[in-house]
Amino acid sequence: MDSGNVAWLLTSTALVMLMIPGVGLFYAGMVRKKNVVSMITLSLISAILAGVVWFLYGYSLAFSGDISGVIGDLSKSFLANVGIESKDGIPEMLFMMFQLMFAGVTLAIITSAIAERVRFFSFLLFGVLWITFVYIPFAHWFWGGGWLAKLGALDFAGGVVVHVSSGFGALALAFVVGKRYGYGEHPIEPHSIPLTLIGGAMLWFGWFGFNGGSALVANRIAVNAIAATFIASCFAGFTWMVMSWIKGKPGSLGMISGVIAGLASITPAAGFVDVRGAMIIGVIAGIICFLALDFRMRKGIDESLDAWAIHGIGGAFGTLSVGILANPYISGYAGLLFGGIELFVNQIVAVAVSIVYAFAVTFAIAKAVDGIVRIRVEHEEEYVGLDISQHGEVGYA
Amino acid sequence: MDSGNVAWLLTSTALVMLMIPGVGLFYAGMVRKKNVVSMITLSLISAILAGVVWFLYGYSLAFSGDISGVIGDLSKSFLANVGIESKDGIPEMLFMMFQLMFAGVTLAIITSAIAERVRFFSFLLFGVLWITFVYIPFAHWFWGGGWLAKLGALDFAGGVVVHVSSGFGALALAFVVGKRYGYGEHPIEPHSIPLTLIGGAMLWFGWFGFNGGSALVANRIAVNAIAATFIASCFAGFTWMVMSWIKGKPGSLGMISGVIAGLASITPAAGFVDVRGAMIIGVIAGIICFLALDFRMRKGIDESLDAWAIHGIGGAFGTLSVGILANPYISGYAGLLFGGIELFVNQIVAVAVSIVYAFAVTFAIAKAVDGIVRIRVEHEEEYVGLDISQHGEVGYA
Amino acid sequence: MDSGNVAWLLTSTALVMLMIPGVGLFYAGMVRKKNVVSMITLSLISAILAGVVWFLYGYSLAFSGDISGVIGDLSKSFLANVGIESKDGIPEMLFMMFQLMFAGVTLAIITSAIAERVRFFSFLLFGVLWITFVYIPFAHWFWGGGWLAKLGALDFAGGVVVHVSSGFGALALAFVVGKRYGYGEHPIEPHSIPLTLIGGAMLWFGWFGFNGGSALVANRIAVNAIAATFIASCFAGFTWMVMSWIKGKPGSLGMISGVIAGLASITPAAGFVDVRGAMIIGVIAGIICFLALDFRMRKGIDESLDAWAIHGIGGAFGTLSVGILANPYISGYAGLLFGGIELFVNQIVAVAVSIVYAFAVTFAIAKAVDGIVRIRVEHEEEYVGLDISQHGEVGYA
Amino acid sequence: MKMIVAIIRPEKFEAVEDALAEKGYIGMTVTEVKGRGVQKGIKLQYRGSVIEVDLLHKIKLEIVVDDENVDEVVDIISRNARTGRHGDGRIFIMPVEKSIRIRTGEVEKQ
Amino acid sequence: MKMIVAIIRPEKFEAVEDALAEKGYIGMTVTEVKGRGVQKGIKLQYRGSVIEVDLLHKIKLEIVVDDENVDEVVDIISRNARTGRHGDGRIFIMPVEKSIRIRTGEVEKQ
Amino acid sequence: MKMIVAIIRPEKFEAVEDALAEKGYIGMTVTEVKGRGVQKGIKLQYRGSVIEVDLLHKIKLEIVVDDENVDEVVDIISRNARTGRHGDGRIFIMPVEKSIRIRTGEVEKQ
Ligand SMILES: Nc1ncnc2c1ncn2[C@@H]1O[C@H](COP(=O)(O)OP(=O)(O)O)[C@@H](O)[C@H]1O
Ligand SMILES: Nc1ncnc2c1ncn2[C@@H]1O[C@H](COP(=O)(O)OP(=O)(O)O)[C@@H](O)[C@H]1O
Ligand SMILES: Nc1ncnc2c1ncn2[C@@H]1O[C@H](COP(=O)(O)OP(=O)(O)O)[C@@H](O)[C@H]1O
Repeated sequence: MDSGNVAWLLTSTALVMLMIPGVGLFYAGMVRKKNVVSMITLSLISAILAGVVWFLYGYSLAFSGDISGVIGDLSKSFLANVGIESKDGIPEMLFMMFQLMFAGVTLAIITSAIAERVRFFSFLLFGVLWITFVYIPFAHWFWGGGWLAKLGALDFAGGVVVHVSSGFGALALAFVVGKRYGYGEHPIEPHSIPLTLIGGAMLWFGWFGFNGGSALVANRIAVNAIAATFIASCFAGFTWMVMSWIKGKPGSLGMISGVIAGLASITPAAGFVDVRGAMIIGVIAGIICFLALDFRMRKGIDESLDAWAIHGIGGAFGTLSVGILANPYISGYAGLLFGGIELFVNQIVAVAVSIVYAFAVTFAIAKAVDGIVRIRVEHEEEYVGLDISQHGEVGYA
Repeated sequence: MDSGNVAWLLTSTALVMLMIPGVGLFYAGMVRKKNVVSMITLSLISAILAGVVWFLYGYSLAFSGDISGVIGDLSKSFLANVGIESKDGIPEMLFMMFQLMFAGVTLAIITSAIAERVRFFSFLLFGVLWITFVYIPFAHWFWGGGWLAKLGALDFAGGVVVHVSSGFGALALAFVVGKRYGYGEHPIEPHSIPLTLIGGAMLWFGWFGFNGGSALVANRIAVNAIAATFIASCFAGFTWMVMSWIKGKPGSLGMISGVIAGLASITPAAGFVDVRGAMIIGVIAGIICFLALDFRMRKGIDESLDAWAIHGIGGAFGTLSVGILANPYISGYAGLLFGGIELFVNQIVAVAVSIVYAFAVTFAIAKAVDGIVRIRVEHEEEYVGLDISQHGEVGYA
Repeated sequence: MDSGNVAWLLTSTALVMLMIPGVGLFYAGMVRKKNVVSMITLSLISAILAGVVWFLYGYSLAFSGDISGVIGDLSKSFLANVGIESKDGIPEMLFMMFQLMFAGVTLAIITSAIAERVRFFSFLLFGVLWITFVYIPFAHWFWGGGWLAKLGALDFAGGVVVHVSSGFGALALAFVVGKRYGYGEHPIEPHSIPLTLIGGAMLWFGWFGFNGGSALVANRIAVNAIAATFIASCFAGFTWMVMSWIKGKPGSLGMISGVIAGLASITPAAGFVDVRGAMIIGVIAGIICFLALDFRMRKGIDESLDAWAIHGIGGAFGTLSVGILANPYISGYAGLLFGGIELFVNQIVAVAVSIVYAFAVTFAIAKAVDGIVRIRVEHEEEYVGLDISQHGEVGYA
Repeated sequence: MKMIVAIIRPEKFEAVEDALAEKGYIGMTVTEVKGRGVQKGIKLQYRGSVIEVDLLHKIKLEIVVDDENVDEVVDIISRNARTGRHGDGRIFIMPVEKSIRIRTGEVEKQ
Repeated sequence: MKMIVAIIRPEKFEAVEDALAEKGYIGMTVTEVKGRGVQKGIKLQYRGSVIEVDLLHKIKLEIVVDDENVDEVVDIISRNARTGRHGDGRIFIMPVEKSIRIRTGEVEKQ
Repeated sequence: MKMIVAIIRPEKFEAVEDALAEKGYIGMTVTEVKGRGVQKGIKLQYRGSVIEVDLLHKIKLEIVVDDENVDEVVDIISRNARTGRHGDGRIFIMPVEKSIRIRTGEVEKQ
């Protein structure tokens, strides 16, 4: 057991953990004052549900064994047989923890779609089902030795597993839940940009662990990953700023959205592309995620906090870009530019299937939950805000 | 000197440091707007006082030599002879820094009891005395080779040293200081739940260093500790949520309180119990700390921000649970369930003595300070708020 | 490649990254509500600009080759030939990333001088020029093998490169930009002290990576650095508190300013002085930075958020103190107290030249930018606030 | 002159504001308030203790106009602020004896 | 009709509110204000500069009632808001000429 | 008695407050408000959508004084709040029929 690798993965686990409330704070600043507590609480409960599910059966289903490439088994339920030792590499218990945080972040991201209108109880149910039927399969397919891994599709740190799944899941969820009351009629404005930027700072910071830790060891890949990650985020933030400036003013929410678009887009690629590839990914991410957001707004779709436009589109684009820009010098995989056609095809298949699966299964789960316990609060509850109606609290006295 | 171990302990030290203002922000959101600055400042000065005292004589008294098992000596005052080298293990200077942060966090936790009514000057005096006569002895007894260590009592990362000491200390302090003016007559509500949740996120994050770093090296124990820590916190948060839901609504403050109850409870145990033990500790922590808080409120005791109910009760329970759940596979110690009766007895002795000592000595110190310089502000100063009266500032313009 | 060293520098890079928005939040709390978004955005764009410039040519100019001791060359533009491997030591790509964060923090610090009145577009231009003509030369001179390195001047983690450059740069900038409308006539008060203290906490936390990481490896120097850093900050915070108490009340902004003065002052010294030296530096930093701030206010200079008084004076003092207090036991360098006269002279030369260069070149850049695109907003734009006028956003709805 | 004091739903503010501006009523002073009326009855809880909360966020407009314009302004506000559900708010008409424009010192009397 | 404008201590708000509700006075509009009165005289300081601050947090209630109820409401507020120390606040009675319920358009005149 | 309602620039508040205090006018109630007047016309944007914003931060003072003091107070406010540019604000004089001091119960009538 190499102490340096363990140190880095312990640190990375903590960093990714911080992203879970980070998502909550990021989102919370963008909702109205009356839903600020709700929004942060949805991220807290995402962490908690991920922890509970992962412990009970989630880790096992994702990473223990393999049934026809589709799913794992239950032999590591209750974390039985998950060791704290390791000869080389890192102990499985540590790997389990690192993965657990990813499940939590992903569930937190999807809460974008139900902001300011979800019944808290229904979210508990939805969350458990969604981790079980969407997140865990993806994790198994790519990282647990499932069919996509066998096919040869690559996802370094969760372009599909985290971002496509939550982004396209959010889109489906938004359709099931419907628009917020008054959406499109009167302005629904962010109540605290500083809060959003605090959350954004946590996300940017935590992403060092998210992508850097995905190397699982403190080696050249981890180094490449954090360099690629930060450079992509800077170029994406810059590009988004320019895009929004052309149409109006360079707002802070745009800038941080661009940064996060860059982070989401580089996520699947950070261990495969070089820093110049990262720059290209950043610039393009800044453009297409901006356009996706613009498209969503023009269509009047209330996927409220843009998990789809930023994480979904960014993650999908980034995963495809691996098929183009992967530099064999980094990890041995070659994208189109380096003569690797097969990888490109695999990435297209992976993205296409993932989008369909994430959208369809999330839609089905949301419909089911809605049928059983109503996914949305009553009109009056929405009006007074979820903080009071769901949590019995007011954000600011 | 193993660079991986050093890297992890450097990181852990930084993480624990962040918990000090984290406590301040966590508390600050729960007081009224007019005391927000005061509450955060009490945590800043806790860090500063810990740093000053530790440098001058604190580290030495706690960790250098041993006088009859009761206290250390002064030979490392001014950090004389504290080395920055080490053959195996980590340099003493790094150990000193890690321990210093614990002293700071502990002092910050106890400020719960004096929220919104303490004279800042008196707190300086109290703080120095409290570190000297409560914190340092505990640190010496458990970790500096004092009588409890010799007895064989275990406290992995501060269940007693940090949480029982500050929690029961806070209770004593609350009795000396008395209730806030108007407590029980008119509602005293948290002024900013987002602020509390920002602080809570910092605490949850920092606890990875708190418990993970207490292994002192990046090894299997550190890995077990962070897994146990996070799992306990999730189950405790979930349980608290259920408890509060039964009585009303699942509030965010409840959920984060549950998480912290779980963290405090697993603290003494994270290096001794396995993850299933951690789950049990989490569930029980969520129940008993909830009940303790409820009890405090029904009794009308103004231990304002519940250091006692959460840290005191959680830490005591967790320390006892080591005597029951310690799994010899982890660190070689066996609790009752694994046939180890002696450990159980030691833990009971340790907890009982510690509760009495923390309560009694804190009470005495608080009385002494009150006698000399009044521990509490004048009525009018309390009315306008400590921010203006003690610090000459207003939190929000 | 030693995984422990890589782990620590990866972590440190993330920690320093967090300081960039940390500066923004710290500053943002001290401006009026109408400029809160602007202030944070200036820090975000500082990170982004640093990333873009560093990638394109900045790293290369600072750290690749050497032209007459003055500047590097362009052979590593686009990070060409920056490797992710390393036999011993850490990969160059990681060193590049760590250094990149320093450039970002430094640019963020200088925004103190233009708070609440800068045209955002002009700042983009200023920022690029300033990194190019001030930051990069300093980085090259001290750390890239330039003339000051050859001379033998020491700057452990940026006393000159970061703090003198931004602090004295801020002073020059403040003269060019002029006072805020109404400065000195009506009170301009901090709008959210909690926000400032959140930012301050991030800075204090991040500084562990800033100074600790500057050892570049997880060794005895890193350990000494974090101990020296924290101890200096505690004594400086304590001293500033006492100073301000003598004149009035012990405010939280004073306390955190003192802490940061201590951090800035110990920065150049943390790898050269021992912990007792750090204590002395802390105490003196608390006194002289307090007096510098007082002097600036009495002179009516609107260097609005005191980068000069805290970073400039602190960094200069700290750099000089290396020449006095450097203990050869730590890194082999001897200050005056240990018989080393030459180092003392070198430090004086380095500080004197740096102050002049930073002030003069920043002044020239600011004047140039002002001539081309006006550096300051129109009066009406300043009146409604930069959030609306520059970013089209309101901080709090 | 009269001061028209209108308590309306926050989400109707934009509509009211635009409708007023269209008819040339620009000047107004806006305050964030909380209102209690028929629309009430929610419970709050803080770590266990229960607090009855029945105040909802409203916007208060204060518009001073000449007597002859009162009816038009009241009409514009009423129409644009109405949802037909409890909580739509109230308008109060109060007498103003004198009005001074600070910039010019100009005085308008009843 | 009259508008009763009461400036009270924030910590007395609950008591006043409950007492009013008990007697059937539900409708009211609440604003967070700062007040200056006899109760004053605290100094603030920001990184060295000193600022005199003498404004304290108060709650303003605006309650419109029929003329015959004014005395009762004033009495309820006075009794429940009183501590006997400086800073208890003031109540002002102002004339209201007309009141409109937006939901129904219903008008009540003086 | 009259209530003097003055809407002024926030940055002029200190000056007005001090000038009033100097002449013995201590009691007042202060509210943070937003004002719209001639001074307007800024666009806001949130992630792409554009919102017209024309409300600026103002301070509202409410000062109740005896009739004979109205002119002096108005004069003090006007002089100290004026910059001469749009946005200086307005002062409205409104009748107050009765005033009660909660602490003592003391009543002052018109
Ligand atoms: N008597 C009153 N005095 C002052 N404000 C009132 C009064 N009654 C109602 N209001 C204000 O009007 C708002 C709407 O009142 P409510 O009774 O809910 O409306 P509706 O008449 O549409 O049912 C309240 O929230 C409050 O702000
Ligand atoms: N002349 C006034 N006009 C408007 N509000 C006033 C006036 N005098 C007092 N107030 C309000 O009443 C509050 C209490 O006034 P204060 O003089 O402290 O009370 P008390 O009469 O109980 O001593 C003040 O904070 C202020 O809000
Ligand atoms: N008719 C009105 N009713 C109420 N408040 C008004 C009215 N007109 C102006 N105000 C207030 O006065 C402030 C200044 O108005 P503005 O027209 O900008 O001033 P000026 O007359 O100096 O140009 C506004 O922001 C608003 O708060």
